[in-house]
Amino acid sequence: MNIFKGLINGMIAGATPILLAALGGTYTYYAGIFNIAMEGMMLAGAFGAVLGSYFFHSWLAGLLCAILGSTLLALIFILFAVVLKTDEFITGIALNLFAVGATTYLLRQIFAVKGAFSSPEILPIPRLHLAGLEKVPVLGEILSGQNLLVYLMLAALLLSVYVIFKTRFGLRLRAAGYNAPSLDSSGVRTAVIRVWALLICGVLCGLAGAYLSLGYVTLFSENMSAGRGWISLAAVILVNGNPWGIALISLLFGFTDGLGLWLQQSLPSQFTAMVPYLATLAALYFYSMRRKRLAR
Amino acid sequence: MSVPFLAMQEILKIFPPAVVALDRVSVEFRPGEIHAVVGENGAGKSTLMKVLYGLEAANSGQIQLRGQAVQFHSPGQAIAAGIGMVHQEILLVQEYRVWENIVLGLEPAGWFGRLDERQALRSVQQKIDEFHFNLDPLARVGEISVAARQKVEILKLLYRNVAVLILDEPTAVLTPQEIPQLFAELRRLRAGGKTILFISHHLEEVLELSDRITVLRKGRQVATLETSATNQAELSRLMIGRELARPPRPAAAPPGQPVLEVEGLSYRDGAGRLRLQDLSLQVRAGEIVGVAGVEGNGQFELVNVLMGLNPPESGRLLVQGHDLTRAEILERRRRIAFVSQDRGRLGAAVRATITENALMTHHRLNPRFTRWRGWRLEARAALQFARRIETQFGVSMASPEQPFQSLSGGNQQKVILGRELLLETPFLLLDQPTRGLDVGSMEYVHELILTLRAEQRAILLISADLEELFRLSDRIVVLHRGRLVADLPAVSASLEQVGALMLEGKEHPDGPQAD
Amino acid sequence: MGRKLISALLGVLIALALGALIMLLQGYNPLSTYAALFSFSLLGWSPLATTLRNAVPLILTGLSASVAFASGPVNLGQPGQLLMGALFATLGGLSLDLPPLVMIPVLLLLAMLGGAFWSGLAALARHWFNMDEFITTLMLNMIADYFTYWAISYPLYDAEAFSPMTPQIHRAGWLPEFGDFNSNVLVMLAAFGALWFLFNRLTAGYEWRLTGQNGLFARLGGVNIERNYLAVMLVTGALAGLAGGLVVMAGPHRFLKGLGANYAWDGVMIAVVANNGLVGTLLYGLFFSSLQTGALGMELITAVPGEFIQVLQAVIVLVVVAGRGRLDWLLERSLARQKARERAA
Amino acid sequence: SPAASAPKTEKVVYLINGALGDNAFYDSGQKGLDQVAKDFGVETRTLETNFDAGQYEPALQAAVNYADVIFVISYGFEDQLKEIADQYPNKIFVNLDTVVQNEKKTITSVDFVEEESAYLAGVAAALATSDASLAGTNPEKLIGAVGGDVDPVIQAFVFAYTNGAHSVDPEISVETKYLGSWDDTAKGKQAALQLYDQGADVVFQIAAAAGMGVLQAAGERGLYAIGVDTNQNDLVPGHVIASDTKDVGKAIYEVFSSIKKGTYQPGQTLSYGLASGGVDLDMSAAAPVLSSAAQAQINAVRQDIIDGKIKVELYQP
Ligand SMILES: Nc1ncnc2c1ncn2[C@@H]1O[C@H](COP(=O)(O)OP(=O)(O)OP(=O)(O)O)[C@@H](O)[C@H]1O
Ligand SMILES: Nc1ncnc2c1ncn2[C@@H]1O[C@H](COP(=O)(O)OP(=O)(O)OP(=O)(O)O)[C@@H](O)[C@H]1O
Ligand SMILES: [Mg+2]
Ligand SMILES: [Mg+2]
Repeated sequence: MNIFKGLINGMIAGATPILLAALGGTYTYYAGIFNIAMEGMMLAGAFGAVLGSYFFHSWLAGLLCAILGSTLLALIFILFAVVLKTDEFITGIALNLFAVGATTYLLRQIFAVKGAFSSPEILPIPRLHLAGLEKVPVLGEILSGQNLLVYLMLAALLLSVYVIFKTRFGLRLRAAGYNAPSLDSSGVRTAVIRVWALLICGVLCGLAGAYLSLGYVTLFSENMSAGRGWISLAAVILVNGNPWGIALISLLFGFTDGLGLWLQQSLPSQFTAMVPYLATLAALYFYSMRRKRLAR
Repeated sequence: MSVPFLAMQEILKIFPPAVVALDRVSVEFRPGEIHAVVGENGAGKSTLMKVLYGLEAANSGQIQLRGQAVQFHSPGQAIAAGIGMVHQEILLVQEYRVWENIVLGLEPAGWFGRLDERQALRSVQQKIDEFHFNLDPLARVGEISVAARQKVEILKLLYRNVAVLILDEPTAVLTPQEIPQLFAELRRLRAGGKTILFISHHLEEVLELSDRITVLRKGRQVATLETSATNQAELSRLMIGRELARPPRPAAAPPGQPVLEVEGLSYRDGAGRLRLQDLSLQVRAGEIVGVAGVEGNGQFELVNVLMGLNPPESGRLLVQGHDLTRAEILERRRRIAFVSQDRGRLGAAVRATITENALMTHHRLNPRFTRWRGWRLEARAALQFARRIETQFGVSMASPEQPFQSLSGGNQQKVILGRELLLETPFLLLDQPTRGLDVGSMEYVHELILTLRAEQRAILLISADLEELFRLSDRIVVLHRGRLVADLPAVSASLEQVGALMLEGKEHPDGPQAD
Repeated sequence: MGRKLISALLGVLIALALGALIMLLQGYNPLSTYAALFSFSLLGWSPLATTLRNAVPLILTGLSASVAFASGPVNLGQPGQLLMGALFATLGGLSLDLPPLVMIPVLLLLAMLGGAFWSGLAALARHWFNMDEFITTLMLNMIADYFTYWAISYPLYDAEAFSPMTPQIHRAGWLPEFGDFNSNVLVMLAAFGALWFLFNRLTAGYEWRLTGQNGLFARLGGVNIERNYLAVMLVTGALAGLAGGLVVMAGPHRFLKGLGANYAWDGVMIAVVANNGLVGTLLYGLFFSSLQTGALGMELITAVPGEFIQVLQAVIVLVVVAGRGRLDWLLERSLARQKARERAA
Repeated sequence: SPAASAPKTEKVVYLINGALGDNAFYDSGQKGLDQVAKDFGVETRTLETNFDAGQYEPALQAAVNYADVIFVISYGFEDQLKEIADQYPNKIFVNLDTVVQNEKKTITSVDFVEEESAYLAGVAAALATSDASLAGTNPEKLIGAVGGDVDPVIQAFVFAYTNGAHSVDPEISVETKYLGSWDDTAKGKQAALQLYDQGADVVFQIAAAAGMGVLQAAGERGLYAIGVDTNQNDLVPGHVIASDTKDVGKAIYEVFSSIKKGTYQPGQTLSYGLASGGVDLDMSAAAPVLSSAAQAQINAVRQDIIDGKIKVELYQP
C-alpha cells in the first residue's frame, strides 16, 4: 500500500511540472507558434522562485518572481519572434541556451555559489491539507496533502479547457493557429493573440519552474529543468494540443520516471533511467500508428 | 458638390524595392452605389482595396470618410469605421463552423469572456434571414461549397454592419449559374443602402452590375466612368491600352492514336470518401481535352492520381500503351509533362536558382546533364539549358543564377512551361496553366498550347476559366462529384450547357442552387 | 555574399557590444575581458591549436545539422549520434590493432557507422511507423547518453580507473599530432570538402537541396524522396558520429564519462546562425570555438565567470539571426521611400 | 641549496572535473583553498570543467600556463595529467582523491580512505534503524543509500556502508538507488522517498548536489538521512543523523603548508583516513539526533579502526 501510494505520489510529482509547462505550450500551439522555449522558461521560473522566496522571505513572492522570470523570457521571445519576425525555432533554441547561461551566471553573481543554492531562508510552497478530502477512503491520502501547485495545476488544466474551447479568447486563439490571415481580416490582430498566448505560456512555465525549485525540493540547481521542457513539448505535439491528452502523457511520464527507479532492483540503473524516454517513443509509436490507421 | 462619402486621394504605394503598385490614384465612392474597379492582372486593384481596408500602408495620399481624414492601421479599424472586405482568396477558418467564422472578432460574450453561443447563433440566423442567404450556420466551413463560403464572407461583413463592402473578384470562383444569384444579393444590399466596391476582370459582369467603373492600368487610374455611358470596347481599350483581337482558333488536324487512356479509375481519400468514381477517359495525339468542373469536384484528386502522388483504388492508367497505374513518379515523368496551378507549391522551389529549377526531372531522364553514371551533375549543360529556355520561351531574366522567386509571375510560368515541354513527352497534363497570369502572358501560353497540339501531343487541360476551355479544347469533359458526367465536342457545346453540368451533374437543371 | 558577410559581422559586433554592456553593468572591464578572451584562444600557436582542435566537433555536428535542415529532415540527434560514433570508434580501437595507416581510417569509418546507425534508427522509425524524427532524435539522444554510460560502466569498464571510462584504445588509433596541432583538423577539413562537393556538385546533393526547399516539387520532379530522406539521415548521422570518433582519437584516446556533454545544442546552434550554409557553419564553428576556448583564460585573468560566454553565445545567435535580412530590408525600404518622395514631388 | 631550488608558489590553481556548489566534496576543497589564500597571501583560482570531457585538456593547459601549484581532482583526465606533469616537472601537481603517478614521479596523490568513514556511516545507520526511541522508525531491518552514479568510488562507499551495518546486525539489508545524475535534486528526492516507502528509516546520500533532495525527503517524511563530504547535519535540522565527511580542504591546506615549510616531497601518496582526520563521521549538530549511547558506540568503533583493531575491508572493483 505504501509503495503503491509512493508510486502514485511520485507520478503526481513527476507529472506536475511537465503538465504545467505543457499546458503553457498548448496555448502557443493553438496560436500557431512553434515554441520550444518551454525548457528555458521553466528554468528561468525555477531560478526566479528561489530568488524571490529567499530575498522576500515569502513563498508567494517566490511564486511571483518565478512568473516574472519566465515571463521575461516570454517577452524576449515576443520581441524576436513576433515583433522582429525571427524564426521561432531559432529563437527558442537561443532562449534555451540563454536561460542556462543566465541562471548559472546569476547564481554565481548573486549567491556566489555554483551548482546549487540551498538555504533555510528559502521558504517552500506549502502543502494543502483539505479536511474534506482527507476523509475519502483509499484516495483521501493521495488527494489531500499535495503541494499547493498540484491543485493549481488541476485548476490550470480545467481553466485551460474552458478558456481554449469555450471563450471568446479561445475562439480567436485557435483561429490564430488555423488561419492567421483570416483572423487578421476579422479585425483581430493575430500578433496580439500570439503575445497573449506566449505570456500565458510564460506564466504556466513559471509555475512549473516554481514547482521544481520551491515545491518538490527547496533549492535551485543549475539546469534543474533537466529536459522536462522538451518532454512537455513532445507531449503537446503528440496529442495535437489536446489538454486531456497532455494530462495523460504527463502522468505517463511521471509514472515511468518513478518506475525507472523501482526497476533498479532487476536492471542496471542506466537502463532504468531510459524508461521515460522509451515510454515517450512508445507513445509516439502508438499515436503515429493510430493516425496512420485513421488516414487509411 | 458636398463632401464625398468616401474618397481616396493621391494614393501612392510602392513595394520594396521598386514596384509601383499604385501611382497617385484618386477615386471617390458614393453612398449606395456599386462601384466596379477593373484592370489587368497586377494593375493594382487588390492593392488599392487593401490600402482602403488597412491591410497595406500607403506611402502617401489620404483617405476621407464623410469628410473626415481617416487612417486605418488594421482591418479592425476599417471595420469599426464601417468598411469591410471579402478577399480574392477566401479567408475563412475551415475547421470552424459557419457561425463561428461569422462572429469571429466580434463575438457576443458573457461572464469571464465565455462565448455566448446561443446569442451568436441567434444573431447569425437573423442576418441570414434578413438578407435571404441560404446557409446552415452549423455547417463546417471546410465542408461547404465555394459559393457558400463566399456568402459566409459577405455575411461576416453584414454581421458587422458595415456601410461599405469590398469584394475582390468574387465571381472568379463561381459557376455561370451562381453569378446571377450573387448579383441579386448585391443589388439587394445596394437597395438597403450599402456601398459596394466590386473588382473583376470580366467586363460583361461589370457592365451588368455596376453604377460606376474605375479603370486601373499599371498602377495608374485611367478613368472613372458612369456605367451607362460606356461599353465593353471602350473599357477594354482603357484597360489594356490597345484593342484585344482574338486570333481565330486554328483548325484541328484529325487526332491520331490514343495516348492517354484512363479506365475505370477510382480513388478514395484518407477519410474513406470516394473522391474519383469510375473515371474513363481518352486523349488522342493532337487533341486537347478540357476538364470543366467546379473546384473541389475531383480535379485535385485526378491530378494527384495521374501524377502518382496518391494511389488509385481501382482502375488503370496507360500512356502510349504503357501501364503507369502503379509506376514510380520518375517512370511517369518519362511520358507525362505536368504544369501545375500552384507555381510556388508544386511547380518550383522558389528560393533555388532558375537553373536549378529548370534542371528538375531532366537531371534524371537525360544523361546529357550528368557525368559519372549519373552521380555528378554537369553544371555547364544545366546552365546552357536554362539559357535555351530563356531564348526559346522569351523569358526575361537577369541571369540564370538568380533566384527563381525574383522572376515575375508570367516569367516564372514560362520557365516552368519550358522545363516541362522540353521533356518532349507525348502527354501533357496542364492544371490551370494561366492562373494568375496577365492577359499578355495568357495569350502566349494559349498559343503555345495550340502549337503543341499541332505537334501531335496529347493534352489534358484542367481549367476553372470556361472561356479558356472553350477557346482551346477539342472536347470538354465535365467533372461532378468525382464522376465524369459529360464528354462533349467543344464546337457544339454551349457555355450554359457546361455550366449546368458542372453544377448539377446533368443537363437542364430546374433552377440554380448553390449547395 | 558581400552583403551577407557584412550583416553577419555587424550582428556579431552588436552582440559583443551588448555583452560589453552587461559586463559594464556588473562592474567588469569589457576591453580587458575581450582581450583576455581572444588572447587565450587566438594569440599564439598553442591557443590557436586548441581553438582549432575544439572547433572540430562543433563544426562537424554543425555540418550535420546544416545538411539535415537544408535537406528537410529535422535531425536534432547530433548529441546521441556523436556518442554512438565515439562508442563505435572506441570499440574498434580496443579490439583491433592494425598499422596506423589502416587503423585510423577503419576507426573513422566505424565512428561514422555508429552515428549513422543511431540516426538510421530514427529514419526507419519515420519510414516504417511515420514517427516524427524531431521527437525520436531528441529521445534517442537521452537513450544514447544512458546506453554509452552503461557500456563504459560495465562491459568496457577500465578496471584501473576511478570513474566510468574505457581503457585507452591501441596507440595505432591515436591521431598524429604536429607540434601543438592535432590532425583531427585535417580529417574535419577533408570531411568538409567531401560534403561540400556532395552537396553542391553531385546529383544527390542537388536533389537534397531542392527537396529541402520544396519537397512536393522535388517529388513531382521524380526525386525519390524516401530514399533521399534515409540517405540524408544516414549521412548527417555519420557526420555527428565522425565528430565523436575524432573526440576519442584526438583527445583522451578513450571513452570517458561526459565526453559529449558540451556538444548538446552547439551543432544545431551553429547551423542556425549559419543559416544552414556549409561555409558559414565552418566559420561560425571556428568563431564559437574561439569563444569557448578563450572562456577559461578569461576566467583566469579577469575573474569574469565562464558562464558569461554562454550568455554571450545566445545573444549572438539572436542578434545575428534577427538581424539577417534586416539589412536588405532596410536598404530596400529606403529605396522605396526615396522613390515615393520622387513621385510625390 | 634548498633556498635556491625552492619552487615558486605564488599562484595556486584548484582544478576540478566537476563544478562547485555541491555543498560537499568540491566545496570543501574550495574552503581549504580560501584558507591558503588568506594565510599565505597567494593568488588562487578555481577552474571547473563541469564534467565536460572536452574541457579537461584545455583547462589543464590553462592551469599550468597560469599557476605554480596545481591541486587537481582529475577524475576522467588522469592521462592528460600525467602527460602535462611530465612536461612541466618544475610545477607542483597535487592530485586529490585518487592515486595518479606520472613517469617522472612528480605528482603527489592524496588518497582518502573513504571506506573507513563509510563503514562508520553504516554503523550509525544500523544503530538508528533499530533504535525504537527515534521518532518514526519501524522495526524493519532495512537501510538505504542513494548514489549519483554507479562508479567505483560510490561503490566503495556502499560496500563499506553495508559492511559497517552488518557489523552491528548481520540481518540488516541495504537497498541502493542510483540516479545517473549528480545534480537532479528532484530525482534524488524521489529515490529517497521510494526507499522510505520500502521501509528504510535511514538513507545515506552519496550524490553530491542531487543528494540535497535526499536530505529534504528525510525532513518531509520525518525520517533520517546521512550526509556526505561536508557536515550537512544542520541543513535539515533533526533529520540528518551524521555526515560522512571528506576534508579535501584540510588536505589542500596541509600539503600547501608542507610546501611552504620545505617538507614537501613530490611523488608521494598521502593516505587520509580516520587517523589523519581526512575522512570522518561527523555527528555534531545544533541538536544531535543520535542518542549519546549510540554516539559513544560509534566513537568506540572509530577508535578501534584508528587503532587497527578493526580492519575495514577495501573495495575491489
Ligand atoms: N506584397 C507585395 N510585394 C511586392 N509586390 C507586390 C505585393 N503585392 C502586390 N505586388 C505587386 O503590386 C502590383 C499590383 O498588385 P495587385 O495585387 O494590386 O494587382 P491586381 O490588380 O489585384 O491583380 P490581379 O488581377 O492579379 O489580382 C503587382 O505588380 C504585384 O506584383
Ligand atoms: N508578392 C510578391 N512579393 C514580392 N515580390 C513580388 C510579389 N509579387 C510580385 N513581385 C515582384 O514584382 C515584380 C513584378 O511582378 P508582376 O507579377 O506584377 O510582374 P508583371 O509585370 O505582371 O510581369 P508578368 O507579365 O511577367 O507577370 C516582379 O519582379 C516580382 O518579383
Ligand atoms: Mg488582385
Ligand atoms: Mg503578373
